[in-house]
Amino acid sequence: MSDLTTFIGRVQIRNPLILAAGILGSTFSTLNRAYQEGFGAVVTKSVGRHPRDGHPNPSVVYIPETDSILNAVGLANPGCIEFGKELVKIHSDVKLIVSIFGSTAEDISSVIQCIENNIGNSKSVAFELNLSCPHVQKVGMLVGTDPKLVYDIVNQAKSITKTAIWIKLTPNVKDITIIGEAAIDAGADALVAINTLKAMLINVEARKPILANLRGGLSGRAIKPIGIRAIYDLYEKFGPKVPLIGVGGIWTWEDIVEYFLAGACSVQIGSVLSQYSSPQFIISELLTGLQKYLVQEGLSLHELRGLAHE
Amino acid sequence: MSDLTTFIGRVQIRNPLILAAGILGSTFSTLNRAYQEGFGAVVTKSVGRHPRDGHPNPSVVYIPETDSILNAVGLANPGCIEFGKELVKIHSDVKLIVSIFGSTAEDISSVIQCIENNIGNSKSVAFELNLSCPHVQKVGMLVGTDPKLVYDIVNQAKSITKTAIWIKLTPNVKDITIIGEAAIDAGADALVAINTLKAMLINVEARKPILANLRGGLSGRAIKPIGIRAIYDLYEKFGPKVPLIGVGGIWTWEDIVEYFLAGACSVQIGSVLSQYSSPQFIISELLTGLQKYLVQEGLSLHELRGLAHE
Amino acid sequence: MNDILFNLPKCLTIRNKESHNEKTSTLTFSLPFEYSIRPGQYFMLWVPGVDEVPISVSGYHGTHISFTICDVGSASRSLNNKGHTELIGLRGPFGNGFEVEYGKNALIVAGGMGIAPLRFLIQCLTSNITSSQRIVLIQGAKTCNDLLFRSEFERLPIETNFCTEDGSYGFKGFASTKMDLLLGDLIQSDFNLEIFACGPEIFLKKVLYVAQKNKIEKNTQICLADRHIRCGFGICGSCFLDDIGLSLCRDGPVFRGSVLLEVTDFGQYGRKSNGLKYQFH
Amino acid sequence: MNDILFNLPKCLTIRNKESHNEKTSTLTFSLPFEYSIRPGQYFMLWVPGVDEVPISVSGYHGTHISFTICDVGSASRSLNNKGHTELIGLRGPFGNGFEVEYGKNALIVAGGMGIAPLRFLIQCLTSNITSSQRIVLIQGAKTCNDLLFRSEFERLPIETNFCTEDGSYGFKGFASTKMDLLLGDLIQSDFNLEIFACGPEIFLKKVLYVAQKNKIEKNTQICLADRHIRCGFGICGSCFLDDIGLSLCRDGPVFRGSVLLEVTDFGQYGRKSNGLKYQFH
Ligand SMILES: Cc1cc2nc3c(=O)[nH]c(=O)nc-3n(C[C@H](O)[C@H](O)[C@H](O)COP(=O)(O)OP(=O)(O)OC[C@H]3O[C@@H](n4cnc5c(N)ncnc54)[C@H](O)[C@@H]3O)c2cc1C
Ligand SMILES: Cc1cc2nc3c(=O)[nH]c(=O)nc-3n(C[C@H](O)[C@H](O)[C@H](O)COP(=O)(O)OP(=O)(O)OC[C@H]3O[C@@H](n4cnc5c(N)ncnc54)[C@H](O)[C@@H]3O)c2cc1C
Ligand SMILES: Cc1cc2nc3c(=O)[nH]c(=O)nc-3n(C[C@H](O)[C@H](O)[C@H](O)COP(=O)(O)O)c2cc1C
Ligand SMILES: Cc1cc2nc3c(=O)[nH]c(=O)nc-3n(C[C@H](O)[C@H](O)[C@H](O)COP(=O)(O)O)c2cc1C
Ligand code: FES
Ligand code: FES
Repeated sequence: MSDLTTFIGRVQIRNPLILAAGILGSTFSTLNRAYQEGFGAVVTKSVGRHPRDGHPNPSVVYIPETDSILNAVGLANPGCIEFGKELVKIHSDVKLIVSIFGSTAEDISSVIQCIENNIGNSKSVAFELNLSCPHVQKVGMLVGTDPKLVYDIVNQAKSITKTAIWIKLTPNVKDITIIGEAAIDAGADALVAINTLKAMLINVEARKPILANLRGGLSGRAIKPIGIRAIYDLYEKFGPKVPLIGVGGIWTWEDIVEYFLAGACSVQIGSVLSQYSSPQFIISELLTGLQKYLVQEGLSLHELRGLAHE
Repeated sequence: MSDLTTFIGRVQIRNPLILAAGILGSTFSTLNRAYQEGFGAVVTKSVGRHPRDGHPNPSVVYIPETDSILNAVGLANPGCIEFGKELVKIHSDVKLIVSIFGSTAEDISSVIQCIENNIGNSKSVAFELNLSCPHVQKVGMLVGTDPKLVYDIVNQAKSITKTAIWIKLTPNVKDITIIGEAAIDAGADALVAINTLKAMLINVEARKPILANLRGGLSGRAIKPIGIRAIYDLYEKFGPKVPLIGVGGIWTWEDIVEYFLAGACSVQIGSVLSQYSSPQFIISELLTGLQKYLVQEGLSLHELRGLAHE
Repeated sequence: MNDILFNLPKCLTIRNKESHNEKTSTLTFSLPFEYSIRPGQYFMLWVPGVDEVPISVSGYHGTHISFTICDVGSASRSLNNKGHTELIGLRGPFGNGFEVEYGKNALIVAGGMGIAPLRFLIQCLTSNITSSQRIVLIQGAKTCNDLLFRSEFERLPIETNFCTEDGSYGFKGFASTKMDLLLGDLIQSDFNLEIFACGPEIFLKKVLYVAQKNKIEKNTQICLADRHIRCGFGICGSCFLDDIGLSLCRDGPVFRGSVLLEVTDFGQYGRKSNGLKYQFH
Repeated sequence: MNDILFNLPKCLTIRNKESHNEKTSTLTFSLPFEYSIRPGQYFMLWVPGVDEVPISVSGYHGTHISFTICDVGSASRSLNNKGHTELIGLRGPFGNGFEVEYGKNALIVAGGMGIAPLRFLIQCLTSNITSSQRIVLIQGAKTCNDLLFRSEFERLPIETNFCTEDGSYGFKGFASTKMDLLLGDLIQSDFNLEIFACGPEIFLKKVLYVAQKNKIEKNTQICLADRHIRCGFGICGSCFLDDIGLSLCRDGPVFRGSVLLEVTDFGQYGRKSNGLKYQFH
């Protein structure tokens, strides 16, 4: 058996599979359950300063042809004060990453402070700044495509907390490494790529966009080759010193290996959960496959990282 | 039977299905055959000033899980002089669009001139400027993400030819309408969206990127929701006055209707041809479905355009 | 995701529409082909331009599928106001549905709109009923006018017990109170019983209490409806029940009473679309 | 795309390697399971870091698949130099393959490396041979040393005719010349004949000429190999034949002689990887 313990900078987790932001993670119960069923760590639904109802339905639909999901949940969240109370109920052994969105450096810092005031500054192992949601105006992607703003956000966040700061990047840019660089220059502890791609579907009978928000983000199997390239590009630019977390379309253990070979040191899992009645099934499938591969190749997980660059 | 005659600005074609650039279209024989088998018009493989061998193999692979294709052909072409000779042999009734790439306004204009010198200025109905190839350095996408450069290219192209100028846009940008706007401001006659998405796949056994060029472009079913959104965004910005040609992941007649509802007035067909032993089968399937839908809805193709915006 | 007929909304026109009272009607659609759909499952019904909401299947036969909808807000109102030519999008079926053992005696307890999925269950049970089998229905509603499908049920080979809050028909009081009165007797007469219940969560809490008192919570199947549904397939997290973290949309909407005893929020707290907890009343 | 085993390259190690001469060897791999593969079909063989090239299946039995490769450049050389632990990617099978009618008499004409797919064809034909059936092979090569699989063929129930350009073995001259000499007789003796041929296009042009002279071009199946292959599934356009626009990779590589008569480039022009035409010589 290969040891699957994973380091993302200083953050140590028991295996490299992390529950992606916005998947299940709206409540303490689901985060507890997901961790209990085997994830190495769990990311919460993105939380902002104030409550947001999110977009009306349809807000999440499954595209069977390509095993993909189109969503425009619209960053629904109860605001950081209420969400802080929720997070208090998370078991102390859960490796928790709190996902945060906002439109300015102040905004985001105030959410970090609010959460830390509620849960203390040792409960979460990292804050993941979602600068990449493609379907909410003014927050999310618009923020994450401006290197100067990203620098300021990360810089200020780093100055107010000792907790690791991860930056979630959008693929909806010409060159993802430019934003990554701004984040790293400002002291980000890890980069997470990718968030969903700007997308839309139209119902031909009703002649209307399916999502109530009209536009949404594409995740799932369709986007894996885009995520792999993002991680490859980032690793090529930064080398092994910057922790990279691969996310997008992971469906099988081979996909995880692909992300590691591209340069990831950990991965996040989202849409594939739609295929299983319970996270434990997919987690054990993925970890078993990964273990077998590592043993067969005689490599540790750590050694796997970035090998496609050789 | 609904009349499928389609206008893209001044360009009239017998039906809205256009063979996409780089699919089959490297030789006069394939372009003749594709038109003969039913396409409304055919776009050539992109041609540049000088011969290019393209990238070594693997350069085109099929991804069965999502009915998609990853390619890095690398703009292989014999150069505009030789390609001009090729195009002379195209039957005079074929509605021909010549796809052109280059890195500067001069470059692209010289290719247009070279082609027109060879084939005369009435043989092709349009030039499609490929400013969007995601896997060739210095030409393609890098060009197509700079609004100023796009403006100059289109401006100069318009000044040297009376033939329509179509601009093929890349989805690998924050906001596709910015590039579209530059093109339209400079006088472009139509916008074509989308080209492929930046992508990569890695073989887990060999631990190497599959494409010889490492990086490539993703087409096929996976990218349809991204293409639909691009057309929707462009139509929202420009309204019906700018002809829009939808391309990306069209697999069924419903996909065509979706593109029309989003705002396209014509579509291009690429990767789906991998599913059929001969273009005629997919063309007749698509046209039959489209006809049936139009009759049932009591709409003309023209009336369908942009209806999802109402 | 394997047994879902429409993953993306499929738009259909209303084939038939029956009004039950000012606020409630049953819409029937014709599916493109026969499909396996279980009572307790629901569809997401999309009114383009308005909203998409979860609605239980209240009847299914051949290719005809029915939904019974009570007007409580924008989507339900516009569903009920749709004409025969307008399109409604269907996505589903979602959820687990009831576990039905044919031939077993059944006690069906409905509160208000909770009758909708139970009506489909009753259709299934009575279409396979045996001579020795007892099917007992306790249906409660505010007024006589709200006792949906009453005359239909009265024609069926089942034992009906109607209750109204205002006493305008049958027993005056809640269906759960009537259940409390009947259950002891039913169990004593060697009633090998499966209980099926649906209604507002506060009401279902009472039903579960009665079942538990009679030590029959394991044979009690309760269909919930008071959580916000977005995806329908268990991924977005908006419908989960505390503490154990079960999704209403996919793990449910039907749960065994014994499971619900561990659901701390059951009958007490719901969550708004933004995830905020609120107390039922 | 339905009958393709590996759409993306599947990397395998060489199970067995047999050298035929300084430049040619046969590599055998073990597929994960049995699959339907026809003679004339080919795979794309990928040497990571080098190139990926089309290579015909030269043998297939159970799960063991063989390729016979002549070193003409970087990819073929490195394929032949690979050891047993190194990985080679397989993508395929691609192409149409020969139409095989078992029981019918066959004349097989191979020029040089053209023997590779024909060897698999011979394996298939002889494994089902009937007592009255004649299988005649005319194999040509530069020298005796280049007559691949000669001793294997000599052990089979087929009539062999070897030809070398330098006369170092068998008939001195081209296989097409030998074919010209034999074909008249074969047809006269009421030979209900199917001709299968593979080799350099210039050579195949001669084969077709001989077949046409004997009015048997419709029963002549010719396997081509002189076009640049990228995708293998008929989409990229790099392998098409003028004028009718047939893809070698998918419509072919096997064509009836009657079809090739309409291919204006056949035996005359190929295309480089950039699409430029060049003349064969
Ligand atoms: C599994 C399930 C089955 C249901 N079956 C039926 C049925 O058969 N017949 C019936 O009349 N009703 C049923 N409901 C309830 C029905 O979904 C709501 O009444 C409906 O969503 C109201 O929407 P609205 O736009 O009309 O009201 P709104 O004005 O939008 O909201 C009124 C209330 O309806 C509820 N609601 C709104 N949107 C949703 C949503 N997306 N998910 C869950 N609740 C929501 C909330 O409690 C909200 O406060 C069911 C609910 C669930 C979860
Ligand atoms: C359908 C088909 C079946 C074939 N079967 C066999 C076989 O069984 N055994 C065998 O030894 N050879 C076979 N070939 C030929 C073989 O593909 C070439 O010899 C090989 O590609 C040479 O590659 P290289 O890198 O070694 O040489 P390079 O130095 O790259 O090129 C040498 C020559 O090989 C040809 N070539 C190179 N790349 C390709 C390509 N992608 N597609 C087509 N031709 C190419 C060109 O003519 C080129 O000029 C087949 C070709 C085709 C099209
Ligand atoms: C329903 C849904 C909700 C999501 N919500 C968030 C979110 O709140 N914050 C965020 O950073 N990403 C969010 N994402 C994006 C995912 O975290 C992830 O980046 C994306 O889905 C790609 O991974 P996948 O293909 O494995 O799903 C959401 C995705 C989905 C499908
Ligand atoms: C093998 C291949 C080669 C391509 N070559 C070109 C090209 O030369 N010029 C161009 O503008 N687009 C090229 N494209 C992109 C297509 O024209 C089209 O934009 C894209 O494939 C999306 O459409 P589809 O999903 O229908 O294939 C190529 C695509 C493929 C798959
Ligand atoms: S509605 Fe999305 S998880 Fe239940
Ligand atoms: S190799 Fe691509 S079309 Fe034949």
